[in-house]
Amino acid sequence: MSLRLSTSPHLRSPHSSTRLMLNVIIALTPAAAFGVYNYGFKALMLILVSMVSAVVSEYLWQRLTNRPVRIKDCSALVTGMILALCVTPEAPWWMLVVGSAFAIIVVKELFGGIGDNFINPALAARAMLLASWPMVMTRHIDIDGVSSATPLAEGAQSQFSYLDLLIGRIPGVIGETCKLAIIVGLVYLIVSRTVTWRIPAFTILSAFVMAWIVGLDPIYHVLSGGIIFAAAFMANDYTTSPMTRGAQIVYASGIGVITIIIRKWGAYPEGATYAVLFMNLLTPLLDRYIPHRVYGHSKREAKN
Amino acid sequence: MKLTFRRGVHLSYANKNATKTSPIRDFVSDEVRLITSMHIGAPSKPIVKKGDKVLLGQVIAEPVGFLGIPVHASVSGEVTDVSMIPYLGEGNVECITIANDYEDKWTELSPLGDVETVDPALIVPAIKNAGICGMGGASFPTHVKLSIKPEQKCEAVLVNGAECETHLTCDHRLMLEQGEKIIGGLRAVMRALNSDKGIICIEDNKPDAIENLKRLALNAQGVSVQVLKTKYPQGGEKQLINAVLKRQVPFGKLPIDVGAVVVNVGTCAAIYDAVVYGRPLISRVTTVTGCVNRPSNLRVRIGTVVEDMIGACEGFSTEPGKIAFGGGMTGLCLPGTDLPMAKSTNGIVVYSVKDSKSIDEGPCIRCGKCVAACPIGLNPYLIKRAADADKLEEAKKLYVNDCILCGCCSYECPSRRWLTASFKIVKQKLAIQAKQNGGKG
Amino acid sequence: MLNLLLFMVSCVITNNFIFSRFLGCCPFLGVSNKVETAVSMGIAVTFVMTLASLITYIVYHFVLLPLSLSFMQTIAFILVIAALVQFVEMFLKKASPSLYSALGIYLPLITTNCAVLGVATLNVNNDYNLLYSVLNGCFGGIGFLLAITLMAGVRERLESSKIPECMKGFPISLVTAGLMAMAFMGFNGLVK
Amino acid sequence: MTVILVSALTLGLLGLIFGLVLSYAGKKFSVPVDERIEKVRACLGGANCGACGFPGCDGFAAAVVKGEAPVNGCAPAGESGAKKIAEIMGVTAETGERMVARVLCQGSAGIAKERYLYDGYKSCMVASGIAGGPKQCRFSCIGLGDCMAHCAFGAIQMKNGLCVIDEDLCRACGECVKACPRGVIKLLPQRQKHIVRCRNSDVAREARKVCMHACMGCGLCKKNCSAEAITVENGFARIDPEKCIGCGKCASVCPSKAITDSLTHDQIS
Amino acid sequence: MSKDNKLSKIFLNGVITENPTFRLVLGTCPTMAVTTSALNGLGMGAAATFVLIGSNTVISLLRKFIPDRVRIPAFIVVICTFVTMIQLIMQAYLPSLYAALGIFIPLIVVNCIILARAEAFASKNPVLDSAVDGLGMGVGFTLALTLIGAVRELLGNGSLFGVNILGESYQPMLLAVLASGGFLTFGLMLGVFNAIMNKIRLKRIREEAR
Repeated sequence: MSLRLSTSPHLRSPHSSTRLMLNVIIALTPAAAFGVYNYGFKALMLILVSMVSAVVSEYLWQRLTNRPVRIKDCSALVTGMILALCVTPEAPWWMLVVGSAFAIIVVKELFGGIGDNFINPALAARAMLLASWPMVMTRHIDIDGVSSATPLAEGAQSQFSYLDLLIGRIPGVIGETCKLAIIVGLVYLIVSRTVTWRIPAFTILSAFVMAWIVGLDPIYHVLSGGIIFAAAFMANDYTTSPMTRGAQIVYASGIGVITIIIRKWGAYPEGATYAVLFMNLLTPLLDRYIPHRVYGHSKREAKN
Repeated sequence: MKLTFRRGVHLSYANKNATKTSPIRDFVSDEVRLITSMHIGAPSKPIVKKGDKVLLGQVIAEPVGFLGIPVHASVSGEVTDVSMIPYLGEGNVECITIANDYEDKWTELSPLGDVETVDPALIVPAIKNAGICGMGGASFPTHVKLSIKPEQKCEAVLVNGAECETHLTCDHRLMLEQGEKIIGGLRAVMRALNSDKGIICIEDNKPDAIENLKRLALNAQGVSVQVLKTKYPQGGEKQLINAVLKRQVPFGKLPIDVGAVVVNVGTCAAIYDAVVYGRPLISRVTTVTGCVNRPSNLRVRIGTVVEDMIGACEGFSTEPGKIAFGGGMTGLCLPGTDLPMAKSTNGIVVYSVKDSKSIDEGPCIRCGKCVAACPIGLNPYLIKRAADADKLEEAKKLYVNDCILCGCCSYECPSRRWLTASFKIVKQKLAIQAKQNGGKG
Repeated sequence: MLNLLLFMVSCVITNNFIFSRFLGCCPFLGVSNKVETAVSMGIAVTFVMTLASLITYIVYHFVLLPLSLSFMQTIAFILVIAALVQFVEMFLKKASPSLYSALGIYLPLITTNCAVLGVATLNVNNDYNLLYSVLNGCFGGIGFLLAITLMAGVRERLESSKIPECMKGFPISLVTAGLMAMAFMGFNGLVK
Repeated sequence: MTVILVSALTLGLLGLIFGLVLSYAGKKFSVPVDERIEKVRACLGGANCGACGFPGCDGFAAAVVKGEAPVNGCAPAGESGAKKIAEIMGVTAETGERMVARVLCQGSAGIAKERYLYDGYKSCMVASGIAGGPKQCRFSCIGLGDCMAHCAFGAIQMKNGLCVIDEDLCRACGECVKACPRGVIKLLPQRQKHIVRCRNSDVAREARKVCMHACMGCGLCKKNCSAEAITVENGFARIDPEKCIGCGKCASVCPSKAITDSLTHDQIS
Repeated sequence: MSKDNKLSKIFLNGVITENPTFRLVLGTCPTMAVTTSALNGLGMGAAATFVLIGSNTVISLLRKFIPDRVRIPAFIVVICTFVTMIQLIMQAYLPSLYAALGIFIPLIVVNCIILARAEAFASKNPVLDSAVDGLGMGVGFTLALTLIGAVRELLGNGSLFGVNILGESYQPMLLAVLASGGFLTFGLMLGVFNAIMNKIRLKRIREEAR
């Protein structure tokens, strides 16, 4: 009877990495489904292409540099899906292949695989695509195919009622239009304890308050553009968001504030992408300098 | 009003149902092996040799050093062997084997009479002579915990009935069946420390035990029952004090410095026996559960061999994969079933082959669940990063010495990484380093 | 007043010295492996750039222009900066050794730093007046400080990641800087 | 013509003023400096480029003198600079014969008997603390790769539970010797052909029980060694590398094949 | 060892074994800023080579007369004169290239390669060796810059030295020409270069040990 011995603890929680990533994919499906319903088969094809090319590029890289192949933990699927949801349905398919390859290989694997990248791969790829092919990425079409300005564009303020914004009867990218679907996904994530509620809540709250301070119509600005999608899926990406409570609050409020600053004074209509990217740079510093209070130590001592 | 401490972990399956309802069964085997290092502190020195006849409760090993406590014969019979045997740790430990003659003849005892009338000054020496140490798994000598400096005032004595570990139900059964002994033992401790408040803390997953003790506490002066929310590691000293008294034990200090003393339920019962009947600690209740045909709570003599105890539960139900002392979160694995149990063994869990295979470690995805789980407020991610890079100084600056090795971070980790084991090694290395630098390190 | 504020913000974030003007990359890549050293380096650079812009402005407008020696501009600036740094270093080493051990040791590193000479030359090319050139120097330095601190925070975290063998050291720092530049790109419309 | 005159004049004037200021400052604020730092500073690139990660050349020179920086840390100085600095610092080049790390144990999965199946945190130090380690022999290599983790040159691999060292890549830095909780790895001269790959000091019957290739301290090798290179102390034999002439008689005569011919033994694939 | 063999060794050392951009990673500021097109890279490389050769020769000529204490300022003055010379020449004859390179021409003065070679090599070796070393380093630098410029131009607007190669269907990836593209391209190429060098070095160690 050769017994097996191991270090403690001998039980583990049911949440495994794969389980968590699958939860995120489930949370993304309502937004994706609405996108496909809205923009037809082309959107579905784009999402599939992006997910497949993400997994293939991760497999190839891990195989070439003979590292343990970890496509089973579906993190590449999540990145591919999020990237597909931030692209307009008119985008050519090769652009998504290049985007997801960039996201997986340059932003994630080059830094050491899952857990070691310092910015959100999907977001970095979206910024890269926006910077490389600005014309293609900003050509938005209406639901019935007429190209028109998004709610955030200049002077498009009065055209859309709040309900339109909520339901998503507005031109825009595949996944970010229907806010209701995103919120349903977010609620699922919080209920299944995959993410903490802190980051999405404070992002939207700080965006709301900042918009009010700066004089924009807060409800309109929170409901339009990518702020809710970013708060739900991009800001609370595990690897790039801070871990301690205080740091998460500062991180999330920073995202909200910077999004509104970029929208008010910046050149890009959509600020959320760059706000999250910028706050990702701050995460290592936030993690280190806003620690939890250690049991039995005074506050001052905890920050030595 | 249900209290609890900050953070910690909700264990998704407590595996307590198998033995929650089975009453305590007595079991005496025909041989006991008493090891001399059953407590924190220097191992005791045996004073018997092969062939001696010993009576039940006779001292067979003298205490050594400040933390030392005596070892008593848990059966009457003949000493068959005094030798070194391999045990759970790295080196071997000294062990006294006694063959049982089933006469159970006590040596002469010195009972002190009723708990309420006994002279408080005699209680702590009686506890020391009875060889009582923490029975919740810490095995810290109780007489040292209770001997407090005159200027220190103990506001409240907390009886730890939390039993937050998985699989274990020995405290639960004890609270149901021997409530008076627990309250008696608590009264003895309160009078020894002349503290006027005694709180029995029980988690809300043991409602019957709460009812029983509330009823018994009515006619005990200054004793009350506090219900706690079920959460792991509520049973930890620091966490219990934080939950009940809302205070934090400063680093490097003892609970008495914040006016509290925490005693395990089993220890209270043992104190009652020692004070009222003058009996030393010779037996304890242990839960034997997992893949055994009849999982049960056995009252066994200290030093009974695991093989006999599993025999008492009618053997393995399936092929065992892993056997561990203690519960699922802090259990220590056994290399074989020929090892004896000790004073602090509150459970023996037999895992099936499927359950015992630990899932292989994935890379850290920085999800922060370990940071959210740590009851001490440490950052396991940063400490593990410093530990992997062998930066002991940095780990020390991240308060790794505060880690109570409860296992919450490893439990919560979705990549199944070994965090607790890595912190245990860092703490050992830091201790060695500190000893080498002559304490100034 | 508003465009002064906008000018300051543009110097720090929009056309940041590292990420959009590529000035001062050598020390940026070399010294940014620990946050403490990076912050000290950043403060030292800010201090010297402000001082350098002030003095080069004076030298340029009151010495070179009247004597129409503007083509001597580069060599004069270099001499001024080298002397200035040398003087500050000696003064610091004597006056406060503690400050010297924290900031002073970086001063020789700054003489050959492209950012300092860069800011002086830019001030001349864009013919800023005194206030603007000093602001350009000071807030350019703060932009450098911000960039190098962020970089140090990220690189400290990269020490524990499993970077492929061939990417260790400079290549991974460059890719990190590239991705950070992308994050800064979001602000490039900030100054209308 | 005047332009050249004027420019030379102003430059000279400027240079003069700054020269004066600097020389005055040089004297007034002079601070003693260790002359070795000056010498090391002289052979560096001098560009204060910061590529070495230290604050400029002075910072690097000070670090080298204090011993915190590698001698070849300055890239612009190249190989020649590194050699010169080495001489200044008195770091002698690798004298004496080439040492290499060797594993004094052959207890791989099939050979050493297993005490239990270890399934916990992959670290030799942890496993050796759990019930005496996964292998019954107390002196054996635990095989969980603490040494591999500390080898900066990738010279160590784990082959079914036993550490194998690739002698080409090994630089004898000694990190693996420090990392092994049981001290199984020793630095031995590469020239030595035959080594006793066991350190089991238990009595012969015990040793034989736990491992097929355990050295029982029987002394047969000692009797057959014509060069008296072998001594048997606390239970196992040791071959003195100076006296050993590499005849191989001891390896052939050893009953439990504890002595191996290192040339064939350690080549990986 | 014959004279020219030694010279060719110094030259090759500058180009391959100690290539300033890929091996020593010096002078990174101009490397990334200027290489938006192959032509610019070539221009910058040529300017730097000219300054390198000039300053190395002059410095090794004067190395006996410059007092050691004032060594660095003297070197800077020599380098600066050559930089000003090249600046004026380019302003006169190649105005378009001068406009493209912009502020980076005067910045050659603080370029780490030139000062490093001057201090480490030119001030200690005879004139001819220093000149050849300057040439080697310059050529190495130019090659590296042109290579990076070519890659970025190919990606950035599908052309090479201005000649359109990838045809109309190719939608240029503007990122390569932007600032972050500079960092990324240089970093990735450095990584590829390191990978190749590591393989060669590993093979050489195996042979040596045999």
